[in-house]
Amino acid sequence: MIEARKTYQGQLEKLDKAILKMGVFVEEALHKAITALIEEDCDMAEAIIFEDEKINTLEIEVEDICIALIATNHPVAGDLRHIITSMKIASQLERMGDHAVHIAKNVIRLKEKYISRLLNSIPREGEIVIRMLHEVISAYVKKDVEKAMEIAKMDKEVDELHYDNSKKIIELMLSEKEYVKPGAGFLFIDRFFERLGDHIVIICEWIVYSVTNEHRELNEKESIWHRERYSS
Amino acid sequence: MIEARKTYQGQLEKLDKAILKMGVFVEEALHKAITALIEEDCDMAEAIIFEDEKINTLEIEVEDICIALIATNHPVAGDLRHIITSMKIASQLERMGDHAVHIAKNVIRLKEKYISRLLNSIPREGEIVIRMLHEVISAYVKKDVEKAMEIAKMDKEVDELHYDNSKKIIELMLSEKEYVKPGAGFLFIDRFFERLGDHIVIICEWIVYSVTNEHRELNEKESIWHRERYSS
Amino acid sequence: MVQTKPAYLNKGSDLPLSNGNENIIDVKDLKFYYGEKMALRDVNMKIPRNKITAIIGPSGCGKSTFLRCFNRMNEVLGKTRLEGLVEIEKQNIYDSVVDPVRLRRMVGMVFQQPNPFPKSIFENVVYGPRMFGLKNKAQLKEIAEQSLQSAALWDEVKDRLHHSALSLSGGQQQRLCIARTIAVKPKIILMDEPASALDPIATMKIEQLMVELAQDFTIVIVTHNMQQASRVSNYTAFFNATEDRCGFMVEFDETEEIFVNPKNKDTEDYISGRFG
Amino acid sequence: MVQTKPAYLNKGSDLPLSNGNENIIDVKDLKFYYGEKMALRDVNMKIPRNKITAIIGPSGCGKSTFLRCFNRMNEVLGKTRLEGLVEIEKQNIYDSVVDPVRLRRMVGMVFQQPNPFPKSIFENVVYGPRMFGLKNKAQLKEIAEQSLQSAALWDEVKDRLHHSALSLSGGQQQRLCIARTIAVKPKIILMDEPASALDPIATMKIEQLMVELAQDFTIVIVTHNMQQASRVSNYTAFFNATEDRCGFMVEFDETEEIFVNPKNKDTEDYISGRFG
Amino acid sequence: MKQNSYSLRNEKTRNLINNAVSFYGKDNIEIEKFKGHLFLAFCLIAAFVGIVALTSLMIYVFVDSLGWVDWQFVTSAPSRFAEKAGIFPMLMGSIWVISLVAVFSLPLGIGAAIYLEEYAKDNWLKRLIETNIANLAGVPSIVYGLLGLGFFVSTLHLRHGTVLIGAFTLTLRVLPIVIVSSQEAIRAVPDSHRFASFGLGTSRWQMIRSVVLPEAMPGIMTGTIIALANAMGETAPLIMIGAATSIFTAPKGILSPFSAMPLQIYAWSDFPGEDFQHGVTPAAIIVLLILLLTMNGIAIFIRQKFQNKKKR
Amino acid sequence: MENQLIKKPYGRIKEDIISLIFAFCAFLSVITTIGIVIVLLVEAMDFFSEVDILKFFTGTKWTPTIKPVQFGVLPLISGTLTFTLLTSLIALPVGLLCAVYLSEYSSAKLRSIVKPALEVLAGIPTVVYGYFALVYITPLLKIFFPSIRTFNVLSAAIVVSIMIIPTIASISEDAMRSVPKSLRLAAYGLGVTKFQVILTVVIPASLSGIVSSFILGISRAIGETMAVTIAAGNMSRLVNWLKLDEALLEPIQTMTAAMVEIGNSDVTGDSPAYKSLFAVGLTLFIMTLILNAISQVIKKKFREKYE
Ligand SMILES: Nc1ncnc2c1ncn2[C@@H]1O[C@H](COP(=O)(O)OP(=O)(O)OP(=O)(O)O)[C@@H](O)[C@H]1O
Ligand SMILES: Nc1ncnc2c1ncn2[C@@H]1O[C@H](COP(=O)(O)OP(=O)(O)OP(=O)(O)O)[C@@H](O)[C@H]1O
Ligand SMILES: [Mg+2]
Ligand SMILES: [Mg+2]
Ligand SMILES: O=P([O-])([O-])[O-]
Repeated sequence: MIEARKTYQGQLEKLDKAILKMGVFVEEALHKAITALIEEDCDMAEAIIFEDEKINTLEIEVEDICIALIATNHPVAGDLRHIITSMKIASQLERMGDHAVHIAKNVIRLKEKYISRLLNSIPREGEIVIRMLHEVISAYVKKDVEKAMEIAKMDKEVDELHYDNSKKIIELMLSEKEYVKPGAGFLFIDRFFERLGDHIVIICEWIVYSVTNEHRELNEKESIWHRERYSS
Repeated sequence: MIEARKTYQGQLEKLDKAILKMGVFVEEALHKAITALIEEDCDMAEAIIFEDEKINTLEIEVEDICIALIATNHPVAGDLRHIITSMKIASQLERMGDHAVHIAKNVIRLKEKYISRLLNSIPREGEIVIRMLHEVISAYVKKDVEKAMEIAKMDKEVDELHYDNSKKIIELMLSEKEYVKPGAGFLFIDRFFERLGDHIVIICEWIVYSVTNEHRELNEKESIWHRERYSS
Repeated sequence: MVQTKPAYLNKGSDLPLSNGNENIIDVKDLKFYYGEKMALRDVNMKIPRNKITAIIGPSGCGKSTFLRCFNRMNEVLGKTRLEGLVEIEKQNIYDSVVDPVRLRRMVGMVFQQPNPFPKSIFENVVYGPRMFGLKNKAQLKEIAEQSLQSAALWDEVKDRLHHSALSLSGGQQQRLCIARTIAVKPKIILMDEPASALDPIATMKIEQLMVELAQDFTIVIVTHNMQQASRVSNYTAFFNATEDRCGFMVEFDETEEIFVNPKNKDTEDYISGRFG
Repeated sequence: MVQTKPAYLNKGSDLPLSNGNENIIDVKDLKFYYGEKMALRDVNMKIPRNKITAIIGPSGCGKSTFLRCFNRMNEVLGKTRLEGLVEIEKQNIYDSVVDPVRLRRMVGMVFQQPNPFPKSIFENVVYGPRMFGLKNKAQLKEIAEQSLQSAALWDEVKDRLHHSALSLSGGQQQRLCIARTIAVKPKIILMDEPASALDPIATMKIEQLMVELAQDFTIVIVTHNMQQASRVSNYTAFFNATEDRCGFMVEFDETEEIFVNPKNKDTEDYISGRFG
Repeated sequence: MKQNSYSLRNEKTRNLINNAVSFYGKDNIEIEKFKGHLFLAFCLIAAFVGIVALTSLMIYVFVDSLGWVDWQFVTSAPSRFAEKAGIFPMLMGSIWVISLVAVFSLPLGIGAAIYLEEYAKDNWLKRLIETNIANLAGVPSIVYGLLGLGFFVSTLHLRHGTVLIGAFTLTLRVLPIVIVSSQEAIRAVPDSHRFASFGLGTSRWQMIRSVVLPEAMPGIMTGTIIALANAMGETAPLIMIGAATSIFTAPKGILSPFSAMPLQIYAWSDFPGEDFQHGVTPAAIIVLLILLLTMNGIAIFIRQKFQNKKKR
Repeated sequence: MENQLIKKPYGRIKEDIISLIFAFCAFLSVITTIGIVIVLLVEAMDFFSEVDILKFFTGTKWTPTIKPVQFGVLPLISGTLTFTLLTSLIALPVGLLCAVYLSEYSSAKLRSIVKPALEVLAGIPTVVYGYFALVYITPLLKIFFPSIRTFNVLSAAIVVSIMIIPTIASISEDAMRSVPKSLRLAAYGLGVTKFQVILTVVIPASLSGIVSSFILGISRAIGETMAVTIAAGNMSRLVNWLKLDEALLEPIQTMTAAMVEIGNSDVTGDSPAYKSLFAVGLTLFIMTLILNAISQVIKKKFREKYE
């Protein structure tokens, strides 16, 4: 086979690179968010907010590459699914960046930071999410369906942690009045991490779609028993 | 001009119809969510959760139509942007459906419902969102950039309401211990409505893109003054 | 299946051939030889009624050969041999009792290059009916009008029916050829790259026309333009030929399926432009 | 601008022509007439160096005419007249001191139908240099090899250089024609629908080749295949002609811009297949 | 070299393009252009020498014939006296023979062409027949005369010199030409038209009748008329079959003896005397040429009309 | 109910009969050839039973009607060859150049006038050309060559050249014009002068057509009868090509002219002179056959090379 359509392949590679870069940025943002949370570092939180712009720009860049690719190269089948998947992943990653920003904002708002020491399981959630993110990006590049499905399963752990954490936070808030306001902040932070996990599951679903052309539901959260365990 | 490419046009129309239908479903879900909230109607809340499946299915349908359209008709320029926009709008609408579900779940979880009567400005948020949704769908069909930009501006109102509401809720929670747990629920509900507004702004941005090919930021929330006012 | 046929087409509707089956053509284990050279191997395919079926594939993979099997046009071209079954409306068309001349009245064909006869537009359209012995002027006129209408050409030529067909543009000529084919009241229309000699605008009109004709006819089209196949057809078959293997069918499915989710690697490579 | 030219091309690299300008061709207020009939009106366009510029538009809008203005090939075809300026490397090529024969050595052309001479492959490639009086065998051989390499044909034909060029397949013939053009060391290569006679796989190879050649040459391609223009070119010009207006340029921009966000309604209609 | 003169004339406005050609250190354009002019001169001479020569000859003939071609000349029999000489019996003889040749050769020629182009498989038999026809077309006409003489006169013992034998001989003579030109005309009908007809469900004969013959007919007619015109000018075969060079009565039927105009011209060209050399013979030639020109004219007319129709 | 696709009985009989009739027409040409060969052979055999075949082919005197009758065909062959050679020398180059001019240089309008005119000239009967030669050309030549005889080869060759130039020009021009325009454009596009295009593209690509036109011209010259009969004198002699003026300016007799001479005389059906007609005819027939064969071989060879 001759090396076909150089520029087309080049564009596809550029696309993958942009996604990779987005993944790295988001990962970094999450790392910083956790550090900011643990070390009560407002400067770092500010940095996250400041750097989110890069992620947003990258998303637009990915979208532009995708649209230009579709408009000029008329991809079909696997290539087309790959491009659409990239676009979907980019918007998930952008949302994830936003969540990092939200976490950062809450960190800044937290005046009574000591409470965080009571809640070391929140950073734990974050670490799992980061691991998931790292792996899902490599699964995307390798088009590894198996791996994507495994990663999606890891979300369960995040969900459980979220369940425990929110309970704990509410208890804390009930225990003392001064915990109410920071507790509310932590409720949100906790929830953001849970959402981050969900976003990665969606990415996994898209990877599966990209390879198999099947829209498979990998998130078990929507089942009824779940609804009764969780409030949001 | 002859009536060109019947099936292609047919497919494009089918796409618009699917989006319209999604819009109607989401609108309905939001209506129900507000009613459930006001009237403390758990059955209705259950219905929302149950019916969300339809919205999810519609999103997949839209995605399939879009991908088939791209694969078989090689749209370019305006058509292509329209199709991509539809896909993006569909995923926003799906997220909105999910938020309706989240609200419903919180409604079910709320044991101490009377608190809602104290917070009649939350349904107000919801009403604005519904109005925005209704209009944005018509702006989409008509490709009306002006209107889309106007709608995006309405989000400011939602944001202000959200700001006030969250303050009020925290005050409530501080005022009495038994308000803490339901208050947390309302914090989330309030936040969901705010998010719904954001989603519509994103839809507006896509409509603008679809017509003008410009990625214009219509959400002012990310500006720095904003970050200092809001926590999440 | 209710069809809105032109009036004159209805006469043929009570023939034993119309049996309302889903598939109008059924190809079983088809092998085809030019002299000693095998050109098609073991093709199995059922072509659905009143749909557009596209056949795509690299040059020389036997697309045209396959198409010509349906009206025994290969026989006109030279020494050929066919094994297996080609059934149209459940009748094996290679049975010795089948008259190829009659067969071709049922299975019309449109060629790559527009090939109107150097006669008037009118004479072109009524050529078939005339050859079958129809002499009634009024009836012929009716047929001409109906066929030209169906071929979306009537409005453009109604004022110059007696001008030479060669005065038409390429795209109009091709539509005239389609009208000429329709006038014979076929059930199936075979088209061998009907738009490859035309510019994009004429091509678009032909494609549009095909979609409209599919309401009344079964259309099988050979094209080496994947975009065209994807735009116009309901079903797509991908043919291929390798160095050590002559033409065979790789994949046959709904067009959307082929272009979104082909099952075969070669199909995907071909439609993605990675082949060869 | 560092170019990786084949060795034999380097000899000419210190010619006064390479001036590192951004635009190699500059067309100003071009009007073109066939006899009394105007075919092009007021075209203004700057064609960038070492890029692929595609010209698209409906049939008869003057694409080919425009292309042939760049090497004065129109003059070979008949009685024509040109107004306005066509500057190549800042030299008005319609100036009386310019010799069209010499001009054509600088502006090569590849045609729609592959048109190799009925000579051997080798003789085809070295035809140009031979005609310029080059007789040295070794040098000719070198030119042939380099040109065939550049045209991505060397590996396929190196063992049968002295076979007839007509024994090649259509796609190979077209690449041979490109090699023949390259052998003359043009700066600009004009291609008039170079792949429209080829099947998709051969087309793909030609497109691939164009992209590679754009490193060393400025390529202007006329195509009525929008997909092709979109795949292959860096810049795209859309031409049109209406009933009351002869060929004119509607829009000229980067290809991506044209296909994602055309400024003109007609351009958008045309590329979306809604024209006509 | 001329190219350098540009740069010498104005060093600053050196013409970039005209200098851009010496890539290989060679520039032969001016030499080649000079050779080209020389060549054109030769071509011009060649093209017009023949025509001019012939035209002047024709003018001579025409001038010589002036005063000789008149009604009396066309309606009288030949005579030893120039003033009384006429060409009527030969004129009639030519017309008789050519009409018969047309009647024989048209159906046979077209039939053979149809067989070869539409029916015959591409096998040895077809190749044999085609090679054979090509050979026959190249056989000198005098050999056909021998065939006529040997077969019709010596073998069948028909009376020599009759219209019928003349017609038979000339038919055989022109048949290959008629077949070949008909074949060409039939071959010029694009296959795509045949396929279109077959594709509509017609039998082979229907297809030939309705598509091939109508389209090929102008070509066939052109070729046939030109072949007949050639036959009209044939002399040697007629001499061989014993046609009289001079005869005084027009043929009454196909079994009458006859003479033809070329034979008479041949006879007169030998006649001594200025009146015959520069009077009667040119007059006969003019009459013959008028007849031939008319036939050629008809052929050209058919062709022109056909081409116009094609273009439209 | 009748199946639309099923054959009707006897449906094909009409078709079969029609094709048989056409086949017969085609076969007639084969019969003609066989007829020619048989007639020539039978009578020639008859002749050779009376005259020694060796003497026929080696004899240097041809006097079939004058006693002592001698049937040496060599003088006739030498006459035919001289005449053919001379004609070819004039007609081939001139015809080719004429074709080049018409196809490559002349305007379409001029061509549309000249070409039909040429074709008409080619259709003028050969007797007329003979008359031209005798009455106009020879007196003209006398101005340049005072020693020229009334009957001579040169003037016959000149008129016959004029006669076959149109044939050569016309066929060659067809061949050149059928060289696809795309090939010319390709060459022009490479920056080549018109002369080079003609020399290196047009003529090579149309060579098969040009060669066939040449052969056709030559074979017409060989078979040419009346012009030589009238203008070249009917004096059989062995031409000595070393003496150019004698070879060109004196009368000769070709095979065809000799045959006409016998045909015109009142020899009877069983005299050797009568039968010698067929022997000479056979020789002529074979010569043209060989030329034809060469032409076919050339055509085939070119077809293989270029297709
Ligand atoms: N009349 C014929 N005689 C012999 N072989 C033939 C004939 N027609 C086609 N073939 C061979 O059969 C094979 C299939 O040819 P066919 O024309 O069906 O291919 P195709 O897919 O239509 O190609 P294309 O896209 O170039 O039209 C080729 O290898 C071809 O060479
Ligand atoms: N040699 C010619 N003489 C006269 N008119 C011509 C000639 N060539 C082209 N034209 C006319 O000029 C106009 C432009 O022709 P041109 O061939 O440039 O169009 P095009 O855009 O290349 O079309 P296509 O896509 O069909 O090749 C047409 O109207 C055509 O009829
Ligand atoms: Mg084919
Ligand atoms: Mg063109
Ligand atoms: O025959 P095409 O021009 O459509 O490739």
